[in-house]
Amino acid sequence: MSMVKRSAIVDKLRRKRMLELLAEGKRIDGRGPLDYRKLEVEIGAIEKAEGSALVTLGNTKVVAGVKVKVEEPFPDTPDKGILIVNAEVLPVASAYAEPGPPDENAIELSRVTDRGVRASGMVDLSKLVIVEGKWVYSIFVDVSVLNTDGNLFDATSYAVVSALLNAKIPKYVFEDGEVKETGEVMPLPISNVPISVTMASIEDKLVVDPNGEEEGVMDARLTLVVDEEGRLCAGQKGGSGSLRPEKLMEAVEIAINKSKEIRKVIEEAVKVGKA
Amino acid sequence: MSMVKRSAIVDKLRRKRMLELLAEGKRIDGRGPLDYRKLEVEIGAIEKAEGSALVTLGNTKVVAGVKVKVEEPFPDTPDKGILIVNAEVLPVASAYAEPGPPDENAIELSRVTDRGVRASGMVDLSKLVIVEGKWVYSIFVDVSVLNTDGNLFDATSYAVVSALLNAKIPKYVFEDGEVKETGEVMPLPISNVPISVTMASIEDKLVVDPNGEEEGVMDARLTLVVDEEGRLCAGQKGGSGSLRPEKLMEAVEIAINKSKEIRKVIEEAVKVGKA
Amino acid sequence: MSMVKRSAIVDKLRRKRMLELLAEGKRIDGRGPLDYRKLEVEIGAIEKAEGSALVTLGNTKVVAGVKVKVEEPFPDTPDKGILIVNAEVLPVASAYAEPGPPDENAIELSRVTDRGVRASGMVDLSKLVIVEGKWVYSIFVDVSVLNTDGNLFDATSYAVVSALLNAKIPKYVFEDGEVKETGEVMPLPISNVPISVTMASIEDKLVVDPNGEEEGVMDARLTLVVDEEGRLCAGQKGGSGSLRPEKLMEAVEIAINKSKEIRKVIEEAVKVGKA
Amino acid sequence: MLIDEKGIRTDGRKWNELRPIKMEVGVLKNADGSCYIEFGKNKIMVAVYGPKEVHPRHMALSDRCLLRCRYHMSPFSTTTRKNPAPSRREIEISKVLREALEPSLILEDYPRTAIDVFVEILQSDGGSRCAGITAASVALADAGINMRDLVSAVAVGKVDGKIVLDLNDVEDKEGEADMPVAIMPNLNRVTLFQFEGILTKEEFEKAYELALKSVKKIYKIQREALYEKYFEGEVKVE
Amino acid sequence: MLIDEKGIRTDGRKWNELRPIKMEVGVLKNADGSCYIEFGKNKIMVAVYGPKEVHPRHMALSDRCLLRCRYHMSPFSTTTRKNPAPSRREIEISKVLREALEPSLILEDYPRTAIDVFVEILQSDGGSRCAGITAASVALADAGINMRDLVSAVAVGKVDGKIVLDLNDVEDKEGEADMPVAIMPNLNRVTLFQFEGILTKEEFEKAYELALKSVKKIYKIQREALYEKYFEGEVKVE
Amino acid sequence: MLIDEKGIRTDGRKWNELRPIKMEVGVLKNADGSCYIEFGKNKIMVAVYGPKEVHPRHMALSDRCLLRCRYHMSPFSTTTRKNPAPSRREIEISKVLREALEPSLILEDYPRTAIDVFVEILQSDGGSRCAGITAASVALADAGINMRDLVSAVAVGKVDGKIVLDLNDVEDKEGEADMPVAIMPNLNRVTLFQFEGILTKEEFEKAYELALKSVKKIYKIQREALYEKYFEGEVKVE
Repeated sequence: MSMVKRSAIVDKLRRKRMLELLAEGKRIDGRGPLDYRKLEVEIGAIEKAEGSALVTLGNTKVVAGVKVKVEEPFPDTPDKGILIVNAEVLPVASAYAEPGPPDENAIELSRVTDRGVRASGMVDLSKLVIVEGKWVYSIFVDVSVLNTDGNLFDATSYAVVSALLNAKIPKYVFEDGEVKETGEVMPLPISNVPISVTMASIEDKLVVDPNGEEEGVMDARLTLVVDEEGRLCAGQKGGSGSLRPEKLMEAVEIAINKSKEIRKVIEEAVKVGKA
Repeated sequence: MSMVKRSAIVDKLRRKRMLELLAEGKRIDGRGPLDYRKLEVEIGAIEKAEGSALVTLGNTKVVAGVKVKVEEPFPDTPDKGILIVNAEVLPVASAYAEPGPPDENAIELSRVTDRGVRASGMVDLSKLVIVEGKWVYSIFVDVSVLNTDGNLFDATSYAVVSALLNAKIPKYVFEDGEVKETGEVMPLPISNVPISVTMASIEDKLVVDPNGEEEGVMDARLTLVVDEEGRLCAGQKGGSGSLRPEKLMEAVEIAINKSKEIRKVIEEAVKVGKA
Repeated sequence: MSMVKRSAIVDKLRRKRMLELLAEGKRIDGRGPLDYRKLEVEIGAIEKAEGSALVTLGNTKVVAGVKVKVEEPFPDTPDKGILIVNAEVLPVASAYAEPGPPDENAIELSRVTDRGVRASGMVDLSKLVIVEGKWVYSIFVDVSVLNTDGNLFDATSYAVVSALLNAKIPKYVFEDGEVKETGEVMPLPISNVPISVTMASIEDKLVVDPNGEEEGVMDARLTLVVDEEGRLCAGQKGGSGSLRPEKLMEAVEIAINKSKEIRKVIEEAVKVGKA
Repeated sequence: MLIDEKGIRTDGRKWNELRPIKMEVGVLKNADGSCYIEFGKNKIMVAVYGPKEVHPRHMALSDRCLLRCRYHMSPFSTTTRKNPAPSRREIEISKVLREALEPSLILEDYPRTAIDVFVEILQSDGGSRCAGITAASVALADAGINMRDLVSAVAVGKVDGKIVLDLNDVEDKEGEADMPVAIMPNLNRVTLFQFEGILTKEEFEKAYELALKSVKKIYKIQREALYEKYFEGEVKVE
Repeated sequence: MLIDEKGIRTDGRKWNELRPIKMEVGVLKNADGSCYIEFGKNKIMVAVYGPKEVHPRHMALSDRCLLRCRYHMSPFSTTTRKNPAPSRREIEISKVLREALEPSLILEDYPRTAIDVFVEILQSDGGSRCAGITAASVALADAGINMRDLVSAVAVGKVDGKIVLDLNDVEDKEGEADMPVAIMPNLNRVTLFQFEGILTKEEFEKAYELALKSVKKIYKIQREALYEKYFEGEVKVE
Repeated sequence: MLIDEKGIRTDGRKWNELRPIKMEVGVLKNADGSCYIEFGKNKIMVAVYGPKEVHPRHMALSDRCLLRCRYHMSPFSTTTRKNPAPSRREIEISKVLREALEPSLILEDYPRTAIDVFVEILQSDGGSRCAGITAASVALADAGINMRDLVSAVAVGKVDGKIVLDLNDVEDKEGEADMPVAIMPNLNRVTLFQFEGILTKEEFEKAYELALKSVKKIYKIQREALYEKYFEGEVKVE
């Protein structure tokens, strides 16, 4: 899933250059440590999906689509609808993405995105029940990554969240012993909007929204997801390096601040999409 | 699935020789361009199958067997039985056939054979319903390719068609809320018989029923399936080459003519099998 | 699954040495031909499992756990519960065990163990029915092999048998049209205890309980399973060599004798486990 | 009734009319060549990677490039969610797509390498394989692969007893025949032909001729998309 | 009741009688060796390919040939359709078949190569593994592989309380014990032994002796099949 | 109610108390290093194999060792039988475990080789990934792999509105937040951090500080387990 061809020598030189720049508060593409790249959210791009969003973050491009089925609930949650987030890094996305079932990177991406949505209680699953224990709405959010240039975690999360906000799902009722489509549509029962903020740590210096080159040389990736009330709802360290303990609280501070800025962009895009 | 060991130099020499012969209207095994190899159809070889046929076309040998289950219909066709054609090129069949799930060649073979049977309406699936939306007959036609020497498409199609014509399936009824076997058997509801005619194009010269050596050097394979009334019901170009547009209509002409000859052989074999 | 690194020359020397020793009635680890290594059976090690046993046979170590589900019976045995034995040689177990689905060795191990349990009638499956044709107990016995040093067949069989003897499964009843857990537990309906005795044949000399080094050079493996009444209930030859026909009856004699000794160890361990 | 008494189809088209087509070249930054196409409601992204090293090595061909092709549908591309694992249909289409593109490429120029063509259906409508070939050929040109010609594809078929051009989703499902055809327009050679349905010889010929003729319109749009990327601002040919 | 009061089995045989056996050698053109066997209602095709190059290379053995074996049932070979993916049963049988054949082959004569034995069950009846071994050994001879001996196999078992030879399908399913045995008849060595059921030591011994004796009849049929192909018209050994 | 009015948890612990921990080093004869841990009701076996040759070769790294890690649950380890095929959860945990261990190892000392860490959950309770990391680090030491530090892990979380240490199974499932953390205690660096639940910034900080502090108790137990194997009978440090 890495976008940049790994060459040990080039990586070392690039890392050295990044550290020199970071010492001056600069980054290799001209941004400051806490600057996101340009974020564009296009809502409703896939008309056949119940909801969809195309997110462009610098050169990273992902599209998410919502599909709905009526299914039996899981045995241990008979009173809840089902929500499944599944991300695939398509082979169109980079020279290093292979066709085939999701690898550990794509699975981590799906699961961390899912955790943010789930822990924040974004979709009120208890309102997605048709007949308790028998029939519930099953919401699939599939993500196709089209181009990778770093920070798939945020781009994927924004696409999933936006597609869920955009979704209009067919309404079903239980009548005469069977589940019937009413022909009406309804929005999903949304009760929170989680915003993911991902940082790279390079020699314990944190930068937000790392691009592909930065991810190629970073020590660790740190994702924190913040809910509407500024609370933390999910987090994940990735990468083979380590970080100083106090860096995590610094990252929490950054995440809470940056999430406000991103939240506005998504809310605006969803509003435009609805108008 | 190719039967002939590929050697670039040998292929070139063989192709050159074939073209010289074709210029005189001859083929490498002595046939004329529009001659089939010897076709033998043995009906009912597998007694445990509901219907079966062993087809030998030159050195190409395939066996098809029909099995029946009672299953739920597909949700989008509640008023139709199910017909599934599945061909496997077994590792017994050639030094180049690997064990394992069907590869793209075997899948194409299955799907093109299936299309001929389906588009011609050979089996009237609306008559294979026990309880609409609940229980239908599910007809599996499995093909095991035992030896490959070119033209698997025709051999497979003939085996499938003959096995379906030969089949006697157990009769089920719905009584007292459940599906019961009656102990009787019945033939399948047959309403048409599609005949496949496959050609190789070598420098825009068409020959029918290519053998393994011819397939090894041909530019393209062209299969056309003709129904009882001489109408086209399926077609497929295969292979990495191209052909002049007018060649397709020439192939249509050939297919309509040759299908009559093949139809007689199959009808005769089925008659013998029944007697 | 072999534990010893295969080196043709070392194997030859080792085999030569073994044969010299066997000529004197000795083995490479000091045992006599009919001596088992130390056998320890620890019952109930996995509290979350309905029954469990950890078996140590020399350096070979396997753990078996019983889990129960309520399921539909197989269509051809509506009046019987389900029993499934599944052994996996975990990658912790040796440098030559790969992660992934069971290979042919692990499948043979599972199936031979299963045959001994099944043919002896150890678990009376007709007593594991809740509603005939609808709901039966489905007993899974999973085996995790933790360290391999020869004779997985016996170690696995002892672990499976002991875990089944140890099991207390939740009791279900059918009331008001559904299957309900009663909160009570019950032992499995045990009607026989099969004991596996495995031998290695090296130049037609039989030794019981071969260790890893012996398995590395043996001609054939011979497993015979003996029931409570001294009858044979399962058997399997493994390995790429052959044996003189009369050796099989010699092996039968050995198996019947040794099974008595092993039976006592297992019965004692199960008694201790219950106290 | 898929065609009304005035000969107008469900989406307002006449029998010989194409759906709206929009192509954009070079839309993916990482790919060596790429093309996004909207063809009716089809939305398709094509990426080309290569020529590049072949893994595993023994699959490399000593005298030419190994062309690989994957046609794949995103789970949200269809009315009912599509399982992301490749279906038998996708595997067959991947093969015929590869065989439709291969005659147009001078693969001898790149021995021991591979070219990957990935055709991702983001939204599917009737004729997605033809739209995919059309976009893939442009993406191969964008990647700078040596070519003999572009490949242009369109489907024809029979709906309500009439031969029509470029079937949409409902016409594809409920129509009587469907025939996707791909052509190298300058070399005048067929590279893809598939057919399913029931047609008399005369109907077959009429449909086929319609495909041969209409494919030239597709070719024009392909050329325009390439011009737009490479010669924008310069004088257009045509 | 699988044996009537006169000691006659459901298919008319006596307790120590084999089902009819028919073998044909060299029936597949592409294979290096092949044999088709009908054994009762079993219909089995065996092909041998090799000695040949090993892929992947690192699996090759420096001092001998790698023997591989696949036992597989066609989907239509059984009463209920068999899923074409290999079952655990087929995987186990493939292993014991390979181990039953291996002692008979002089694999040291073909270092760094592989021999593939494919046993395809076109119609299954009781004893398909024994019939498969019997045919495979002949197919290996047909392929010209250096051998120490043929391998001949037959099953014995217990039905209605009686020891019987060569169980058919219903005897296999409803009988009390089943014991497939394979022997190299000239070298007098056992290469396959499996057993499932309940037998006292005395019954076990009786059954086993029956197998050892009866397998010689199988061997005779194997030799005849090979003579028929290779020395037809010449004076038969007997 | 997972915490009673006296602040006592369902298993009798106080908010900042660990469950009982037992470790044994070198329990598997075949492994290069091994460690068995009981952590509450978790029962986990860890084996380390390596440094060893890499297959397939092209995956080897020229400048360092390839670290691989598999976290796997035995089918009987959970209340409901666990399918033995690796779940998405197991695949993710395998990745974060590897990334938690990697910073502690001097992989540059073993170029072109691989080290495999297998973490087998024989019985699962809350916190199995932390217990697995803790045991794996000891097994790596037992295998003699060059290390910068041990890795010690523990989870913190929120239950009934209170921050608590080391969640057990029921607290993990019904609690409001869960935060596994791994540290190299001497180097004072975080190697694993995951979080799920809802916490205010203040709660988050309190929980995190608790993890940083408590992990040192884990470290002490790790050292004792190693001493027990390697210096039993000698004077203990501490």
